[in-house]
Amino acid sequence: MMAALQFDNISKVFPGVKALNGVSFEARPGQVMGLLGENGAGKSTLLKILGGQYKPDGGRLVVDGQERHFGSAGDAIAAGVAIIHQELQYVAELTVAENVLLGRLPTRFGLVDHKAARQMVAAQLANIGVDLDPAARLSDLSIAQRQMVEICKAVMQDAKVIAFDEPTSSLSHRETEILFRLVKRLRSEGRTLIYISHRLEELYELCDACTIFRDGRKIVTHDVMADVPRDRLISDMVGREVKDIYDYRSRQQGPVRLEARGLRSDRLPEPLSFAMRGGEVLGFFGLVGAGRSELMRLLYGADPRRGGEVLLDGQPVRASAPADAIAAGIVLCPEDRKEQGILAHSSVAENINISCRRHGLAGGVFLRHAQEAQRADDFIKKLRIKTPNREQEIRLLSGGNQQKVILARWLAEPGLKVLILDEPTRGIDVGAKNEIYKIIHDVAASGCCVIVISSELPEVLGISDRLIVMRDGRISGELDRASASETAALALALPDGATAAH
Amino acid sequence: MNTTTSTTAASPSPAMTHTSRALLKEHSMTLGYLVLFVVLSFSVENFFSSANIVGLLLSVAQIGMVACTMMLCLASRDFDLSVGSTIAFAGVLGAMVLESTGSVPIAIGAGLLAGALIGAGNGVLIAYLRVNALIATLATMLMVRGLAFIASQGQAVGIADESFFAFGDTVVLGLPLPIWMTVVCFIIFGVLLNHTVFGRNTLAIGGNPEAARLAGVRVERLRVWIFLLQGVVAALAGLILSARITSGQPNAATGFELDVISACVLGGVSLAGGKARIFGVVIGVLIMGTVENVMNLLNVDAFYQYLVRGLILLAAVLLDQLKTRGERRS
Amino acid sequence: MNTTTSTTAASPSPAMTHTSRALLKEHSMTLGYLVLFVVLSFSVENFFSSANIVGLLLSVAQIGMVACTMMLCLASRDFDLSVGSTIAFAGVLGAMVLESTGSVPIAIGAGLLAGALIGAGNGVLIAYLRVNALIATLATMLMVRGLAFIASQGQAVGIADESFFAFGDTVVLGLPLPIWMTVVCFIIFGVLLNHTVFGRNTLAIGGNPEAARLAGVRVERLRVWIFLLQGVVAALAGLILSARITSGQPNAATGFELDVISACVLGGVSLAGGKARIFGVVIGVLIMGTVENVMNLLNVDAFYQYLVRGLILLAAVLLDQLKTRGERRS
Amino acid sequence: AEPVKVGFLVKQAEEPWFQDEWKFAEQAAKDKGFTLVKIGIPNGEKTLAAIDNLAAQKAVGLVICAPDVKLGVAINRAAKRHKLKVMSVDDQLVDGAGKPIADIPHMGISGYEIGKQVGAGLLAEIKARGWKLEEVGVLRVAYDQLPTGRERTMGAADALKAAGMPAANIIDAPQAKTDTESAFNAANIAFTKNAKFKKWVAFGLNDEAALGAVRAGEGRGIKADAMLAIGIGGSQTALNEFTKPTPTGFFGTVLISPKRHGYETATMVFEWATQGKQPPAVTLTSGVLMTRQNQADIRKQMGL
Ligand SMILES: Nc1ncnc2c1ncn2[C@@H]1O[C@H](COP(=O)(O)OP(=O)(O)OP(=O)(O)O)[C@@H](O)[C@H]1O
Ligand SMILES: Nc1ncnc2c1ncn2[C@@H]1O[C@H](COP(=O)(O)OP(=O)(O)OP(=O)(O)O)[C@@H](O)[C@H]1O
Ligand SMILES: O[C@@H]1[C@@H](O)[C@@H](O)CO[C@H]1O
Ligand SMILES: [Mg+2]
Ligand SMILES: [Mg+2]
Repeated sequence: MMAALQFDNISKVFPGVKALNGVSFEARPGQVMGLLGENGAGKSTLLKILGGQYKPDGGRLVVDGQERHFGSAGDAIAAGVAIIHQELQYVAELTVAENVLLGRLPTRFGLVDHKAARQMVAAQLANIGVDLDPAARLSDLSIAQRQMVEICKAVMQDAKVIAFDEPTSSLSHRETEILFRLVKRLRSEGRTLIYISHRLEELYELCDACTIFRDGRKIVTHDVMADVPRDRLISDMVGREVKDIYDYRSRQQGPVRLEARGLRSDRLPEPLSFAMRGGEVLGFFGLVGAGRSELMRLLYGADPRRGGEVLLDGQPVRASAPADAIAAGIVLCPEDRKEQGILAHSSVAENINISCRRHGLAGGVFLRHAQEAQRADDFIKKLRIKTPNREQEIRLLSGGNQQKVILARWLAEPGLKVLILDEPTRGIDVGAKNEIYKIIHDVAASGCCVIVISSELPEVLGISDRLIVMRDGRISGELDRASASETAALALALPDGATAAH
Repeated sequence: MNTTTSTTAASPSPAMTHTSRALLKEHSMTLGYLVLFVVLSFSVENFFSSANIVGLLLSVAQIGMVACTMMLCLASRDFDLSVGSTIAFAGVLGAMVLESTGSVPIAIGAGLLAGALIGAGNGVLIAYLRVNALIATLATMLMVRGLAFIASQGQAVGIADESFFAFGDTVVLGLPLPIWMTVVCFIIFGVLLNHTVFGRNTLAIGGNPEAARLAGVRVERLRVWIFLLQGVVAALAGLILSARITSGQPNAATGFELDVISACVLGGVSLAGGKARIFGVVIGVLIMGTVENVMNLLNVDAFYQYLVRGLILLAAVLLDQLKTRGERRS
Repeated sequence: MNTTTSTTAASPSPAMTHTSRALLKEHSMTLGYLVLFVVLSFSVENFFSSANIVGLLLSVAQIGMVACTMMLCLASRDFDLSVGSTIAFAGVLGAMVLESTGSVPIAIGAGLLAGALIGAGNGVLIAYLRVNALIATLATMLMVRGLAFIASQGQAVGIADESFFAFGDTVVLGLPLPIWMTVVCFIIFGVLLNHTVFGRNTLAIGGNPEAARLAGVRVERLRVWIFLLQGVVAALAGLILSARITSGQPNAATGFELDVISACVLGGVSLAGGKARIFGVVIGVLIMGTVENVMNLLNVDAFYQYLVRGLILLAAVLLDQLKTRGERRS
Repeated sequence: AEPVKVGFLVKQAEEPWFQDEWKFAEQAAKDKGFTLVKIGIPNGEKTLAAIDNLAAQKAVGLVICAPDVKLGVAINRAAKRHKLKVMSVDDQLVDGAGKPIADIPHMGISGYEIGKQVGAGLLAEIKARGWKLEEVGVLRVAYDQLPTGRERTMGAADALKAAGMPAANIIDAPQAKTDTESAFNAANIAFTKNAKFKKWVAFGLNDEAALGAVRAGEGRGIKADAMLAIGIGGSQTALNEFTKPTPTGFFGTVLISPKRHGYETATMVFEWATQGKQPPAVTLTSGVLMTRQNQADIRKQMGL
């Protein structure tokens, strides 16, 4: 069959970065082409070129047999290309219907036909299997719901070529299933699909073929995804062997170090308590909205507490603001990188140093620039952060590399006692995940408490000593490493009556 | 399949709840103003008389008009400081053209055209040349004011044509023409904001320019149009003003821009873009006018008027603030 | 392992290149101004004379001081319209206290304290009560101006104490004291911005307040401090002004806020927060002063001065804009 | 019965002059038994709003000093519409063609005339000091954006020219605002440009403008013996200079009587409306030059 989409020798250079270097491959109608590669390999850049957001510095882009030179996103849409971007692009104050139909709202006598718009969108949402009110504002929805709106927006364009850039990174189990069904249906309709993800299971389930990138270059295209062994994928991607990605080793555990007693908030239905030992890695699993982030934010002083107390080494921690928690040695790496994590226009070094610098001030007042630079460079090396230098604005980094910078911010804290990681590997490549798991192990081995919230079940199972499962704002159960399994965890996470079919 | 239902499980009938809450939100402001109005009617002598109400409305007619387009401008995350100067320039130009041609339509046409050009100029500077909106419109504010002075040689340009005055004081159905024009502006721009692609895209580019661009909205072109409209409406206000004060004055409407922006912000328009309600703007404009009116009725000392105006501004936004908080809790 | 080395392969010595590029960026502005300065020195008679340069510097001394704190305020994504009023109020209050106590230190103390209170008030309104900064400071601008009028009954408050005048016109090393104070302000706030946690955190809350909070910045408290500093510095400027003109005048420094904000924006401070350079602000302030100075030296007609000021503003930002674009391309 | 209300609208309520005018009008109201309504009208729009407001309060008439004299027609129309008696104070209202409006009585003094008085005062003191006209620089601190500002300073300049001052000696120093600091900066530059003059006279539209020139001169060694400035208004700004231990370059100020303007106009409008007593078409008061020496006497005479 003829290629519906062809990249021919595409190159793209940013100051100090060769993001794409002569990339060529093609995809056919009715095919799902997976794109894999380390963070910063150039995957998103390629999609942005496909979507008309960037112009390539060299090479040809052929869509549907025609060479295309998109001047704007509008041109790409008109040519039948739809992109679901890695960074969600919605207008918070507009409704679901308006967001989905942005740029092509239906009109009647020159006026927007709100009713028709709502009906069209309602129909499409129902068709996909998402239950959302088309009249709701995006600002009132959860991130996962916003992501579903983005997906609906792309599907609504009725495009021939649809590209997904890490669509599942902010989706939970449920929405992920919906998405998978959708992708399969679009494939059966003969559309050409591109699918980027760092989750290999997903790629195996969905993709027919895959293309692997490293450092802006195409390494290889495998025409039949199912034939490629997992280890091969990983080594193509990261350029080395990664055997056991979780790399779990048991640790010496100390006495109880952190204790949360009866924490209450306006949103949680009941007070929550848990305790953990020094040296322990405690996983928190649950569906989106289960209350994991909410609980950790309470502990961290990020949201107002309505009761309860937190004990660290037996001493109460009165955290009325994150600054208090940090001073006590408790840090939290937030789940929403863009809104809660990065200082977009600040440099990589600044983003790393913002919190920990208070320890190394000259005369208690002045910054030690050399020391901060050193620290930034150390982490850039240690976490393999792909950036031309430490002074690069963080917003210019790839999504996964931004995540690593934020992680570095917390790992740089000297007086660390409790490390809370909320979805720490969201958008991170396999190689780097492996690095992060090693770091988690090391931090715990030094006697700290490490809490990891993750919606990726294999991940929490793989790295935790113990697992707490939450459901609807309650702790629904606890599993130790020996008894923890996917089925057991899902049974606790899903609402009563639902089966944990996977 | 029950997997699909859980996403909105929290609210049983989301559509209903949402619209009714939204209505309440809009109405709470209006309600607040109505309460204030009733209280003033009973407590302040002469407040509730047709003469006074007409006077009050007339006093905010110009602000009201320009607030409509300023709302769009702020909603798209921009800023326009040049409206006061445009008012002055259009007034002066209109008066001069009237003097030399003797034709009211030509005078009005000239004024509006000048406004359109100024606005479009702002738009091009901001949208295409990417000059910061504050600086760009500050620059045009200065330049246009300079042009008004230069054109008129610093003197008010007298208007002798009685038929032009009609523009400012014809009474239709008990209300002078400028008030009707303002009402028409509110209706037009209300519809524009809420019921046209133009309005929705304006909110979109204010809320998330990148998202709008990726969805194929022609952001630059839209920006230019918004500023162009703003220029035309400011010019219209300037022409009406010159008709009312029977001369084109080069130093008219200084400081006007801050009044208009305040009225909008009071009315809930966000300076961060993406949020605008025409109803709110109406109320914002009315609050500004009512405070001024009542202070003069009560013979408040000029120096204390500063204090009172400041306090009222604060009170209004603090109340709004508390309301929004309460809402979030509930 | 070549995976790690490849990340920085593009530039052989990234740190060096970067700092030199950053230096160039800072210097390009300074360089531009220097070129302008040299050209003016040769082409405009009397421009390059010590008397004129001192006069020029004196004319921007107040703006310069307040621009330092306004820079912080804008960097933290806030806005302060009340500085002009604070200048007037502190001047009036200082003069009154001096009159009644006869003590210069007490008078200065009273003025600064008033400034601190006004600033802290703004800060609390904005940070804790979450009132929109534009409206909050517009309200204090009105109220404080009102207080200045009320306190002085609208009259200039005379100062008879010669030792207070010294504050305004003592000459040290060839330059009057106000200029030195401005220089000191630039140094202090330059260090504060670039070499302290305070400055870094200010930029952080301007860039992303929520992220900064979660990273341990006490956002509210910091905001209050920024406004407090702004109030103190504005009060200082007001006291110096009153010493220079030997009276506290309640209608001093109207419109001052826009001048200061413009100087900052000209100097590359972003209204969207998170970006500030003290060097840029110095240049922004100097550009404003130089333009005014040269226009008067060249006898530019008052009406054309508006035009020229507007054009220069535009030219300055457009040049800066082009430079940034060129850089991005390279 | 309800008290009779008379409006008193002034263009710059913050200016001390108008505060005084209001004070005396208030006194008239107490004496004659009516209520005074004071409103500041910084621009044309506010002027019309204020007249509407007065009508709503059922006032019988108003005294007005308009922000621009060309507002005459508009003010007259608005007053007629509401059947309000209107009288102008300080600045005489004119129609679109610049002719005084006949049916609005006026009390005041023209800006140009005040300016000429400033000029006359300067000439007398120049003579007294024995300065030669050719060697004196004349600083016109200019704010031509404001019509009255231009009239006043032009009046002064014309008076000097008429007495033989070379036109080339008259230096304009345009100020950006009407406050002291702006005048200071403007004067500073003018001094730089014209270093050839060792002696200076200065004037501007108000006391603050003249004061700015004096302060700038002091900073450059042009002290009291070489500087001669006369302001307009007789405000506290001027009085502060007179009470300084040693005389400064601020020689004097032309004081006009806020007492007569305030008291008499308010009374006239009240009596016009209630007793039908038509005020005289034009009443001109004259300004007086107030200096360090005669200030006490003059202020007593004026009832200040
Ligand atoms: N606008 C830009 N300016 C400068 N560099 C950029 C820009 N956009 C991307 N880059 C750089 O280009 C490289 C490729 O980035 P890209 O976002 O395509 O990576 P990616 O493969 O999508 O990674 P991830 O898996 O982390 O999302 C990165 O090194 C990134 O820092
Ligand atoms: N901004 C918000 N406004 C209102 N309710 C919210 C908001 N954010 C979360 N909630 C609600 O709070 C509860 C807990 O959400 P939380 O984010 O803590 O869940 P979670 O388990 O961390 O899931 P995830 O982070 O994957 O979405 C849920 O019921 C959710 O609907
Ligand atoms: O504006 C002036 C005012 O300042 C006072 O001097 C009286 O006359 C008016 O024309
Ligand atoms: Mg990416
Ligand atoms: Mg979460």
